[in-house]
Amino acid sequence: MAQRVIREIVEQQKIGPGYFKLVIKAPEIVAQAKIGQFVHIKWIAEERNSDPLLRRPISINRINHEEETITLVYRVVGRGTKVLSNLKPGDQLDIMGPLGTGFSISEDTNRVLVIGGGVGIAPLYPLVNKLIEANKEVILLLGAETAEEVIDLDSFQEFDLELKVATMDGSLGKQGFVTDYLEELEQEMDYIYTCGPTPMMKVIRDWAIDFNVPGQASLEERMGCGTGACLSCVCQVKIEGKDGWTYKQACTAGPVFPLREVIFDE
Amino acid sequence: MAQRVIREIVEQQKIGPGYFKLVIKAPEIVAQAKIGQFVHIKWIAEERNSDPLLRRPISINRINHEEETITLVYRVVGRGTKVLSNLKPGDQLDIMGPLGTGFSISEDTNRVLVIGGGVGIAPLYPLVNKLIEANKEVILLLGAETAEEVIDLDSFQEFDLELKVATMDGSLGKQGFVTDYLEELEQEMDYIYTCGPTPMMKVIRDWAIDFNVPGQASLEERMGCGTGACLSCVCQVKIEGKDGWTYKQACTAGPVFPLREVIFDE
Amino acid sequence: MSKVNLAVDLNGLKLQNPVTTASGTFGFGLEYKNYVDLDKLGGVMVKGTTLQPKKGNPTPRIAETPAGMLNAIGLQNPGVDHFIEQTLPGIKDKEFKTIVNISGNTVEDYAKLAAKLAETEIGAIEINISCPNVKKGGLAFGTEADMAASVVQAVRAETSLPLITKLSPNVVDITEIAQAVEEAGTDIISLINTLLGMKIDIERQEPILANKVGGLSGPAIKPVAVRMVYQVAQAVDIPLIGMGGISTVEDAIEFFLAGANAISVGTANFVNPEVTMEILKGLEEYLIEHDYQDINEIVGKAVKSSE
Amino acid sequence: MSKVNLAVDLNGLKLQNPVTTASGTFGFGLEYKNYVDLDKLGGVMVKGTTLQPKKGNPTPRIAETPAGMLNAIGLQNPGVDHFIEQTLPGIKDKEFKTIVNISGNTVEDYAKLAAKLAETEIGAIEINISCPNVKKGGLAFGTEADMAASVVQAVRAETSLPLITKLSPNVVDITEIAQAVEEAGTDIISLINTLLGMKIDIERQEPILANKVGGLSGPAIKPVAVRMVYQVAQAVDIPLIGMGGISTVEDAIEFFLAGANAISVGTANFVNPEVTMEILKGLEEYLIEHDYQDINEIVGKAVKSSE
Ligand SMILES: Cc1cc2nc3c(=O)[nH]c(=O)nc-3n(C[C@H](O)[C@H](O)[C@H](O)COP(=O)(O)OP(=O)(O)OC[C@H]3O[C@@H](n4cnc5c(N)ncnc54)[C@H](O)[C@@H]3O)c2cc1C
Ligand SMILES: Cc1cc2nc3c(=O)[nH]c(=O)nc-3n(C[C@H](O)[C@H](O)[C@H](O)COP(=O)(O)OP(=O)(O)OC[C@H]3O[C@@H](n4cnc5c(N)ncnc54)[C@H](O)[C@@H]3O)c2cc1C
Ligand SMILES: Cc1cc2nc3c(=O)[nH]c(=O)nc-3n(C[C@H](O)[C@H](O)[C@H](O)COP(=O)(O)O)c2cc1C
Ligand SMILES: Cc1cc2nc3c(=O)[nH]c(=O)nc-3n(C[C@H](O)[C@H](O)[C@H](O)COP(=O)(O)O)c2cc1C
Ligand code: FES
Ligand code: FES
Repeated sequence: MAQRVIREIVEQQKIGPGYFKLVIKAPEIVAQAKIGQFVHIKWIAEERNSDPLLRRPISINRINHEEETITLVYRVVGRGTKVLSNLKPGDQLDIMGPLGTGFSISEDTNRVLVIGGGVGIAPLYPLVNKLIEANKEVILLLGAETAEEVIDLDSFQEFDLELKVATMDGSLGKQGFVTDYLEELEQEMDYIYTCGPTPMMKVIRDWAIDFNVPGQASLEERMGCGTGACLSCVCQVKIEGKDGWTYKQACTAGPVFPLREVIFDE
Repeated sequence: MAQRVIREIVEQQKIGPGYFKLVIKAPEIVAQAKIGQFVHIKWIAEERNSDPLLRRPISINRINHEEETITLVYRVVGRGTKVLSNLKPGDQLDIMGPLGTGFSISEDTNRVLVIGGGVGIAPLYPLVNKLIEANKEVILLLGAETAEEVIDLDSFQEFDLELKVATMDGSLGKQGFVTDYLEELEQEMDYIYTCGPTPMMKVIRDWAIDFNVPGQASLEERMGCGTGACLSCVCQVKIEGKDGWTYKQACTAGPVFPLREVIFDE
Repeated sequence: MSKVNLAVDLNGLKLQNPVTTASGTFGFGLEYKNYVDLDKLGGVMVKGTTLQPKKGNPTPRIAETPAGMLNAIGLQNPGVDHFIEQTLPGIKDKEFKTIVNISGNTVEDYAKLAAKLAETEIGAIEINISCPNVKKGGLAFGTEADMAASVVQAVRAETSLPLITKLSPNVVDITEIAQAVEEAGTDIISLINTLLGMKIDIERQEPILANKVGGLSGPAIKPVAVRMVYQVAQAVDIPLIGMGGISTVEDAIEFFLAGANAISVGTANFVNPEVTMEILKGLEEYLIEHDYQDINEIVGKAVKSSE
Repeated sequence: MSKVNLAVDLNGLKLQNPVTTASGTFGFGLEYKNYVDLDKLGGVMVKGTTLQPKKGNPTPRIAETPAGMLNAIGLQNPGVDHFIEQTLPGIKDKEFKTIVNISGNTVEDYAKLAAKLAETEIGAIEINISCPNVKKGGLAFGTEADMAASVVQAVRAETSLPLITKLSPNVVDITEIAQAVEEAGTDIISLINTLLGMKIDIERQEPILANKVGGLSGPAIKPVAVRMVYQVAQAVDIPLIGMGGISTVEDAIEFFLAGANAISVGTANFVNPEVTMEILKGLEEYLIEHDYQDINEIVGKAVKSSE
């Protein structure tokens, strides 16, 4: 059950150009969190300053049961993430969570493709970990601007899986889009998980439809409440019926949706 | 000449219940500052947050030429002063100053009465110091809620002057209003300086008129620009002419005005 | 047990306390159940409801602004029938009063909505004549006095439920609209809805919201809301529900002093999901500290003091 | 030397660059001389000027609000004659264009003010039909299209100086007023003036401002201002000077993209007295980074992109 807690930052570390790792002691969140879920956070504002106003949704990158900590990995892109990056160990963070549906893992799949792009790699570590634990054969494709921006690269390399990286500047792996690897796949896939920029996920969804592979995509949308109340975070998802689609809240019905049912701004 | 500089906090110290002393290294301000002037300050906001929005005017409590520092003494009364009180040595402060006219000292006066109330005591130390240097006979009356709130008490005690204190709770000196001492004055005064709450200064002004003593009062008004442009900080001052009074900007024509010419909300 | 009375009677709409949640910010009442003891709320204005289901606007639907936010949800909702059949049964036994916020494109729409709701177990109908996010109708109703009045009359004819009419701030003189809806038979006035605003992405060089313009809410608009409550309180004799930027108990008290008989919390729920409970507690404390026995004693104090 | 062109020609009012300061926030042009290289400004709108000297309102005249402030200065000024005789000589040789903001209680007042200014060496007259702090007249002119038009006509008849008409945001449809003043002969429109607001001191239980209500300015109102510029840009063919909450170059660019040909900085001067210089520098940088040669190229880009 999601809740709101105010908990202490244990660690804040710069892990790449504009990329930060934040570790928070939050037993309640740890006790509940499932892979692929997120937290909706707010720094404790000086004297209730209301600018910037809203919370920020960030995926859970690690759940550490022993330490009772969660880890977030985020990229500074605007004012909120900038303020976040200035926080120090000992500072308090206001956290709503764990939120959203998270990824689910099916018994019936064996060969699983996981594709992450940019900061969309952040929620994938716990997923891959679970897939490996469940003895799946995992092919992991990671894309980023530069080598430095491939989140959790070291950790992923410790797993027994097939890992391929693409960077836009060619500083690691193939130069270009991570989706370029799709053509090279030699085997049929049972399932796909993906999280990353919309153009990337669109290509993957089309491929998944073409090759008839089921899967799950974790989407991003601007969020207000994080609890399903405000309808700001809706995503277009195909359904049976008159129009063939409906809007679903990314914060409660998502952020993970069935890959082939997602409609991206079309 | 007033300027805007961004300078470092050297010291922040709690000196009483809700009272703080802030020392800032600011050579440019030190080089220009005159007694009774103030600075218009703003903490450096995280990522340009605009809430609270405006600067805060604070009197200069000490000008230290050797250390090139100025000291501010302030009381936490609202959001801005609260944020200020959270700043630490090393943090930067955005300062406009030195601003305002300041106190002036006349050659022709000998016996000088200085009356401060509450946080209005803050700008008086440099004034008293100068008066003593100029060999004036100083009678200093200080009023506050409690003994702990009598700013600069120790420093004033080191001067060769007549010092009387009144506190509302009687924890130091006479219990009651500092203006109660006016009746007890045994000698005629040449001049008065005062800074403090409006009701106090009103009593003093009336007394000054009755006994025909010239003087100066340092006033407080809400400020926008601090440079005379916005007309938010105006005070009512008597002048010759049709209406007999005009509004003058506290930030440029004041905050120090001729005591007997000040009209307090009447 | 509370030492002070917080119950209010808004011209027939009895609330156990004056703290309600604003339409569109609190879903259909249950979304915040993990954060709020729902049974402690005075009332919940549910998401704007229409005759037919509505998909709403494309995304992005919100944008952040200085001390505020813009929204252009576009009244996404499953329609009034779905509300009555599926949603209401789940909330009707709660201690809070359920207030259904209705929107239409025509006067007839409003009348039909009222007719459908008339026999249900809800606390009141809130007529939204001020939603800026619907192209047809919406805004116009709330900005012209006779249009506003005719909507209220049409709804009034269909139901004896307490009627709240929600005013738009995008007008020259809000007291004129307030008086018109009072005369047309509304029991209560709620105000304010959002101000129309826009934010532009300077890299993409186009408005951030897919709908281009949206409604501005949050602390930024509080001074406008307080002013309007203050003005309307002097212009009408019916109770007011004040809202617009309320984020703390201090904000809420400003509204009571300006003349609101109850308040509604919107955007602040997003920032602090427990805000309504904090306001409730803070109200009690303020009353006790200032020696009042009853919340009704402070209503309009700032109006009286400045007359 | 600047690598890009920043000069703008606003229907005859030529500014060396589009950065001006908003009336009432920059005094009579010289107050900020310690902080700003005044000769680098495009224009200065001086404090609202009236026929007779005005004392203005009692204090407190300002109050802080979330990301904004309220003011009720009440047009304190020494009168137009004093301005022409005492103030103008001190600023007329500056490189910025002096724009005189005028306010009256009657149409005739405006005409007389214009007549007095017609032969002086100023850059333009800005007709303030929107000051919310004067009880008589003021606001009404700016909220009714024909009143607004008659003021503009009366001023137009007295002078061939470039005329700027400054619009109030406290209206239902700002494009209606904009079209009326365009037709009446204004050369330029400036917008927005302040929104009417109030703040209440919950301990004293009365409004903070002596005048009770005041004008809301600062970042809080920026979304409303951008929206109005965007709307008016599509409704009229004359140039616009956009303002309302501009505090950074990013804010300024939003206004250009929304359709403003120049911008004006108000409240932000109080917060950062060097803000105009920072915006000027930032504008150049934005243009260079985005491969533009001329500021005029980005005017209205967000309107075009979303048509
Ligand atoms: C479910 C979910 C999980 C996410 N997980 C991560 C993560 O693990 N690491 C990470 O770096 N980022 C993540 N994001 C994106 C992250 O929320 C945004 O980068 C962040 O909100 C930007 O805030 P800002 O203040 O820096 O930017 P600003 O542009 O100043 O933000 C302005 C407003 O827009 C919203 N916004 C801006 N960009 C985005 C975006 N891409 N997605 C959603 N809202 C946005 C902000 O929340 C805020 O309300 C996630 C988003 C969602 C929806
Ligand atoms: C010339 C001058 C010198 C001053 N010197 C000192 C000093 O040395 N030490 C000290 O403690 N205080 C001093 N003050 C008062 C100090 O400026 C206020 O206490 C402070 O601005 C309050 O800010 P806040 O954010 O804590 O309060 P808030 O109530 O949150 O402030 C809201 C707004 O009101 C203004 N405001 C509130 N109270 C006052 C006030 N009493 N005077 C002026 N503006 C006010 C603030 O500046 C701000 O714009 C001085 C004021 C002036 C005008
Ligand atoms: C996301 C969102 C959705 C809203 N939807 C509605 C609605 O459906 N009907 C309505 O009358 N008002 C709606 N409003 C307006 C609020 O009920 C409220 O009047 C406004 O937001 C001002 O209050 P606040 O500043 O506390 O949010 C909505 C506001 C927001 C932020
Ligand atoms: C203290 C103050 C005084 C003002 N005086 C005037 C005035 O005399 N005439 C006028 O047309 N506008 C006046 N304004 C409005 C501003 O010129 C401007 O339109 C408004 O503040 C919005 O811009 P901003 O948010 O950048 O301040 C005043 C604003 C402030 C804050
Ligand atoms: S963020 Fe409010 S519904 Fe998802
Ligand atoms: S603070 Fe602006 S004139 Fe004094």
